Amino acid sequence: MADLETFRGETRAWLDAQCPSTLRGQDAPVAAVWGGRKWQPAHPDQRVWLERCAERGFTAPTWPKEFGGGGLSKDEAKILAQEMRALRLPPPLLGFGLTMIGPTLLQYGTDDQKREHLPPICRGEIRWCQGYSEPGAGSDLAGLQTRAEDCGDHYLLNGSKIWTSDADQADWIFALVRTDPEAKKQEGITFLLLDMETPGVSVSPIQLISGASPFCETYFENAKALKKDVVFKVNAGWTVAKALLGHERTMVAEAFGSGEGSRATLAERARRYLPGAEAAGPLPDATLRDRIVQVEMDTRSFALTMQRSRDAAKAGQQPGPESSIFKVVGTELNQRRQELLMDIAGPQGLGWEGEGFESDELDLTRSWLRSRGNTIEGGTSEIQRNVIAKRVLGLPD
Amino acid sequence: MADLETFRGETRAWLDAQCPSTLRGQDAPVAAVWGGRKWQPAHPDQRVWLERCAERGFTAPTWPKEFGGGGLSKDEAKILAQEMRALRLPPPLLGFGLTMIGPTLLQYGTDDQKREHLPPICRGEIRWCQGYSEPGAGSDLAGLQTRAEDCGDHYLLNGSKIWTSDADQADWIFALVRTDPEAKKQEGITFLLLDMETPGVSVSPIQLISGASPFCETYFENAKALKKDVVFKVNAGWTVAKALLGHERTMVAEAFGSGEGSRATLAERARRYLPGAEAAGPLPDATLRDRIVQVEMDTRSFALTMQRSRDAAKAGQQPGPESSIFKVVGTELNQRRQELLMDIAGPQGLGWEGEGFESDELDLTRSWLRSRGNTIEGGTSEIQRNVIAKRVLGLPD
Amino acid sequence: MELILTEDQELIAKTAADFAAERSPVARVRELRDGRDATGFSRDLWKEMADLGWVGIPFAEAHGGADLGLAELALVLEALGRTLAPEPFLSTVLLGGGALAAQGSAEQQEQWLPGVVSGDKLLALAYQGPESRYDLAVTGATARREGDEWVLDGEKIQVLDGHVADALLVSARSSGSEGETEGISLFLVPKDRAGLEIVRQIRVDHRNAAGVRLSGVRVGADEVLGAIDGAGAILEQVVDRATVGLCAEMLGGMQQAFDLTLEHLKSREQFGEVIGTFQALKHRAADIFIEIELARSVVMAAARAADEGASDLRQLVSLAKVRCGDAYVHVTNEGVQMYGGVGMTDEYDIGFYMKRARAAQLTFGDSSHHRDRWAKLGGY
Amino acid sequence: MELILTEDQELIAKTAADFAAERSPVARVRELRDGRDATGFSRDLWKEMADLGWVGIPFAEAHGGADLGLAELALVLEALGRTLAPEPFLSTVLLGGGALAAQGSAEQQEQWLPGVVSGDKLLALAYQGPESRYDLAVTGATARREGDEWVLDGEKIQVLDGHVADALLVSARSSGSEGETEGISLFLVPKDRAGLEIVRQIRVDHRNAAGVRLSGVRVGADEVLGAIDGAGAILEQVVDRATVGLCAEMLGGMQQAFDLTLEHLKSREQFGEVIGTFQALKHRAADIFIEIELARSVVMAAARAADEGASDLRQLVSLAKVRCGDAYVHVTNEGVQMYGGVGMTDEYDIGFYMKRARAAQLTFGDSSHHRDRWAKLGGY
Repeated sequence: MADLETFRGETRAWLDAQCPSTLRGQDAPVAAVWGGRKWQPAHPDQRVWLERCAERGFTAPTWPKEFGGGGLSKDEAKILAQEMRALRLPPPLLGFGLTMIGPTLLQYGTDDQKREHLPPICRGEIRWCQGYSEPGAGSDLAGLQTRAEDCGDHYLLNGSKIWTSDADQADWIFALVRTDPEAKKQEGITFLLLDMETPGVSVSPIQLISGASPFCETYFENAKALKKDVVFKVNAGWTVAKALLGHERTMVAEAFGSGEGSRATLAERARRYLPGAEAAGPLPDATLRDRIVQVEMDTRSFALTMQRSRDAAKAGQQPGPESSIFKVVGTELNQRRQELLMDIAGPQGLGWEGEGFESDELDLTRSWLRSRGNTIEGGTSEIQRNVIAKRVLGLPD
Repeated sequence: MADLETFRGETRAWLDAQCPSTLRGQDAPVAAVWGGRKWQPAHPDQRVWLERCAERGFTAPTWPKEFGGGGLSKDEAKILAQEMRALRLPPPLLGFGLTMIGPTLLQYGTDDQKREHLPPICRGEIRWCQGYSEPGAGSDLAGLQTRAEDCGDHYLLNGSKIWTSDADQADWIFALVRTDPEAKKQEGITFLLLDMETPGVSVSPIQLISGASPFCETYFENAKALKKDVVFKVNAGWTVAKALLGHERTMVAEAFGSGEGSRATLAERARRYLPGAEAAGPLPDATLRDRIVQVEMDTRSFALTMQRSRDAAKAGQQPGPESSIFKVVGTELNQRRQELLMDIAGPQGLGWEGEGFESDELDLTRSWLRSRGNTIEGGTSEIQRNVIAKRVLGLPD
Repeated sequence: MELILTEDQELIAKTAADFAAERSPVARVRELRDGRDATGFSRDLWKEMADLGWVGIPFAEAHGGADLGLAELALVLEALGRTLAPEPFLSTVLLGGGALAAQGSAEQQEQWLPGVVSGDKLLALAYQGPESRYDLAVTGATARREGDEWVLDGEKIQVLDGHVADALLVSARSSGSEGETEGISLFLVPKDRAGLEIVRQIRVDHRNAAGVRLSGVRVGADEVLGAIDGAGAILEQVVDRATVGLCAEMLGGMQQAFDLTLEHLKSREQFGEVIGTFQALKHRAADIFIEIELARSVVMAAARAADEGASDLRQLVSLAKVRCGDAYVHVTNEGVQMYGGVGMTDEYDIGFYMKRARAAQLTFGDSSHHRDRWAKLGGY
Repeated sequence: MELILTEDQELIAKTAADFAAERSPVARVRELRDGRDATGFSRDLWKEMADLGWVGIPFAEAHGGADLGLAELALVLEALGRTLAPEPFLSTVLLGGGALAAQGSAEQQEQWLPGVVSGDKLLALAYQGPESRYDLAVTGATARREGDEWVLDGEKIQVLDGHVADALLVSARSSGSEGETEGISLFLVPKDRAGLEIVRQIRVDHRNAAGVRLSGVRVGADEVLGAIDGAGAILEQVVDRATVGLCAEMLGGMQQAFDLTLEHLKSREQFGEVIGTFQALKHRAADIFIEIELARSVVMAAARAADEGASDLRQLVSLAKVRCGDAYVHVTNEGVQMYGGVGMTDEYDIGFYMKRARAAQLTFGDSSHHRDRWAKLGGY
């Protein structure tokens, strides 16, 4: 414990000294740092901060030092995060490299792969994207068709991937491809790494109903992938993918989880839009008020359930069955909140752009539309319910 | 048209003259007339009224005269019904004989069967019950197990039937039995008629969650059924059953359909139970008020949909797809109404018997419980939705 | 009232359905949007619709109309709702034209209605201000008498097709306080009148609307519609009729969204099976079917009640609005969900229906507003 | 607060679960009902529960109690809720005992609490009159001072276990008007006091309650609980704690009802398949599972908030009541539906849970009441 407190003191001092003042306070740039070859910092000090943190291993605190990480224990990493929050410092680097492919390579990669890929991730030099879903595949991920033909020392890739977030900004992709078309669906799949600058790789962004989006479609036309870039074993990609996918679902749920700080907002927003609701006291539209209560109550119930799961984890218990509900409950709750916000705003919720709408009203429209995708991406609500019925409740197929 | 008006005048005069005054007005007996060997009239004049109507064919107005019916046209029968309503006369006779087995025999019965069974039905001498469902069969009606073993001139029946309404009051039963255990499920079933006094037939009533019920379980132990009492053909009972079942579902829907006259009731009941709601003006509990509106609106929508179907039928059009929704919508709507009535009554809705509750409050509890069965009996809501998806929407199995 | 179609009505429905499919596919809406078309609909197509007699359906024969009812117009709107046609029926025929037909003087009607019926003139009703929400008695504008004239000031929002209307019918408070039905007047203001500022608004459903600012706009006594201070009740009647029209459009839209979804359920494969075999989706599809059948009945009833002047017309209008609004939103939300990822892309049509559903639900009063109205009309 | 069980708590839960399964199966409730048992629960079993220390959980060690919290009592109630045990925890421990522990004088506590803890004495709280609905400030009774004494008149309904209580704690209006929190007093009335008429009521859930009539009932100054006119706030706190206990019981009931239903889904065959293979039923089962998991979290939170005196206790109580009430009704309605015909028969247990669910939902305020309370506490 004494060691940890020493660590806390040193870390705090280092952070406070090293983080440029331009990145702190009111005027700090809002744009997050994703790194990569195409990255243009919103402010030059973002690069300074990134380099200093990378140098000390603070972009990937728990990774081994030899691969560019900080080699910190879990407790130390927690303290680092606490001190970052306390000082209100921006994260030096975000991205799929740190949260998805990095941990995957640590678990399944060869030493060569770790040495090649992890340090550039830690330094923010290479940005990664994910190539899982395919046009037409939908929830049936294992039915993927992108073909990798064995040509001796390399594979020839043909096919396309959809929902590849920020593929137009990324340098490398980790992708699932079919290496054995004869095998049973999940058994002929391989997990591959590929440089996006490889000839034959192209990207086009996807327009959503809510407008522009980070999603892309990524095409492979006779793109060469080297055999050394296979992760784990050929035709065993499903094992790697499952580990990674579980990780993604947890992240998605966390994103919808807290509802913190939003408690007053619904009622406040109602006061803004309901005639005669400026004063304190009960909102004049009693049924709208009741719907606000329902969303608030369910948000609180969900937050308490997430807390229950975290408390159990902290106490060293196995994750309980309650964790299987996070994705479906979190996303459907967010949709209900968005629908309610639309009903609260009334005609002012109908703006798309320009004249007659406040900018937060225009945001509202877009985020309502965007929220409809929450119950589709990262495993549809239908799939989630299938999984609960089968794995948790033991109902037969 | 002139003929019809003559008929109306004559009919009205006859009805007014023949219906005993004891059966009209405030003090008339409430008990309906189901007839049968065990029938004990609530008032002797019920028997007088039944006999007079049967004599004129008015218990089964549209059946042929030779079988005890009135031989009336559809238009004449409608006028008869209108005049009965106008004079507020009680129906002389009700029951499965008139509504279910009678029409079925008219369609599928032999002349001998019609001559044997229809006149006693018209005269209220024989009361019928239905033996379809079996313990353990549930929605899978065609999986029935009651065995009819061919013994030359008769069958030997073994098995049991459940949900046989009023079997303890009935004289005859029409039942589905398995005559060919080797055939595909629906192909080995025969539609049989059986006197309930046959040795080997016994009956025990079923206690429901809502208390005593008209339902019984009916047991057959080596009960002899004569071959002359097979309706239509051996092993073709499914054809007869389907015709009859369709008829039953329409009846069930009609029973929940109208919602007429109940419009004021929900709000009136709310005024009775909500403190401070005695005066006119908006009900003080705005969310309860909103739920009342929702049930009223859906009731009206349903009534209009039933009207649309009736109007189309009157205009000689085929029944539209909308008729497939009647059972499921009508029953679920009734359940919502009952749940709402419970919420309106609050603590006073919790009575089972005795002290501290008004008799209409006790009725409320029972009919709420009873309503839970509406979405199960006569084809569950799940089966109804399967049918809509398959037959109306064309979704594949 | 009989809830069936006559042979004449069947014919109108069929003609309109064929026209919508051939001349007005959803692709047209997409082109108008992507091309940032200044009008936002097709004047040529509008003229064609006028020539087919649809624009004139509810107007008197004296003005070139067909003197038919909402029952007939609803069939046209249902067909056009199937393909999201943005032509100005609500604004020009039911709102502006409806107010003129109900309350206009002989001269006013003669001046405007023949042009409306022929498809040459467009109208709009500026009835809601920034604070109105769904209360027609909150006008957002004032009218003050000066000699023989009236001077209008105030602000109006989301005036349907206000950016192209040749004249606006403007509600304004001439006496009393906002929120009171008494004291509202209606004025006919030509688009080029001094002090009138009209700015187009871009809505999520790609329908056309405008914000309107009135700054000392002067109108003559002959430009008052009906009695001064007496327009409150008229406004409700006019908007009620437009609401029935909107419900008919919604009925067509939800039916088409469901047809698209069903098609998807029957063709899309997942895990080696057509997804329409999955029972959970089947049951949800059955629920949607039920919603639409109920919606169809209430739309038919409300249109007929309007044509017959039924005493419970207002209840039926509120019933239709709640049923159609909730059903359209439900059907399209489910549609996007069942389409999955592609349903979220702009490339597929289903999203257009979802946007329109929400906008339609929040037009002329949302479900909560109309349930409250139903209860009030029922005395509780 | 931490939302996990300590090892001690795990042990309590396990002991209670075993006890409920072995000593208190649902069959017992059926027997008590069918035998028209005058007590309506088992005094012997109650004594056993007292000996196990459960009755004394929330009481001070000085009175023989364990000085533990609602978190622990909730575990016992959850276990007993699984088998619908009708023993008088709510009435004697949480309502009557709760009021005495919170406000009783040293003499009053000494007189009653040791007997309560040992399982020998039973209490009840008569807090609602025929017009109260869910408002604790409408008492249905009046208290008027006469010399050193108070005279009580009025009527109380559905006093839980009032038919066997050795003493009733009676709320009555001593000043002000019904509906006001100020001016309510609590009186301790022994069951044999003149003017007290107690008639058993038979409820749909086969739980025990009584109607109580007070006709000039005289109580001494030493039978007043706490301050005259000041019992309004206490009443709310006591009923809130009992509500948490009721929620724990509901949690156990819904879990058991779901377990029964799942068992049925896994064993019942239709059309040649186990019905649990049907996707529509699977998804509905998943929804029920979600409901129960959320309910479990809020019950744990509310019990801990009560033990820790958290500032948002009242919100959490209302949250728990709404979540548990709605979930229990939902789970049991679905249970009966999935059982099908047999679920409607008295022979199967699932119907007992449905009846209890509805009664519990309408006890201590229904969902609408508690949503309204949440909004009020949130200032909107």
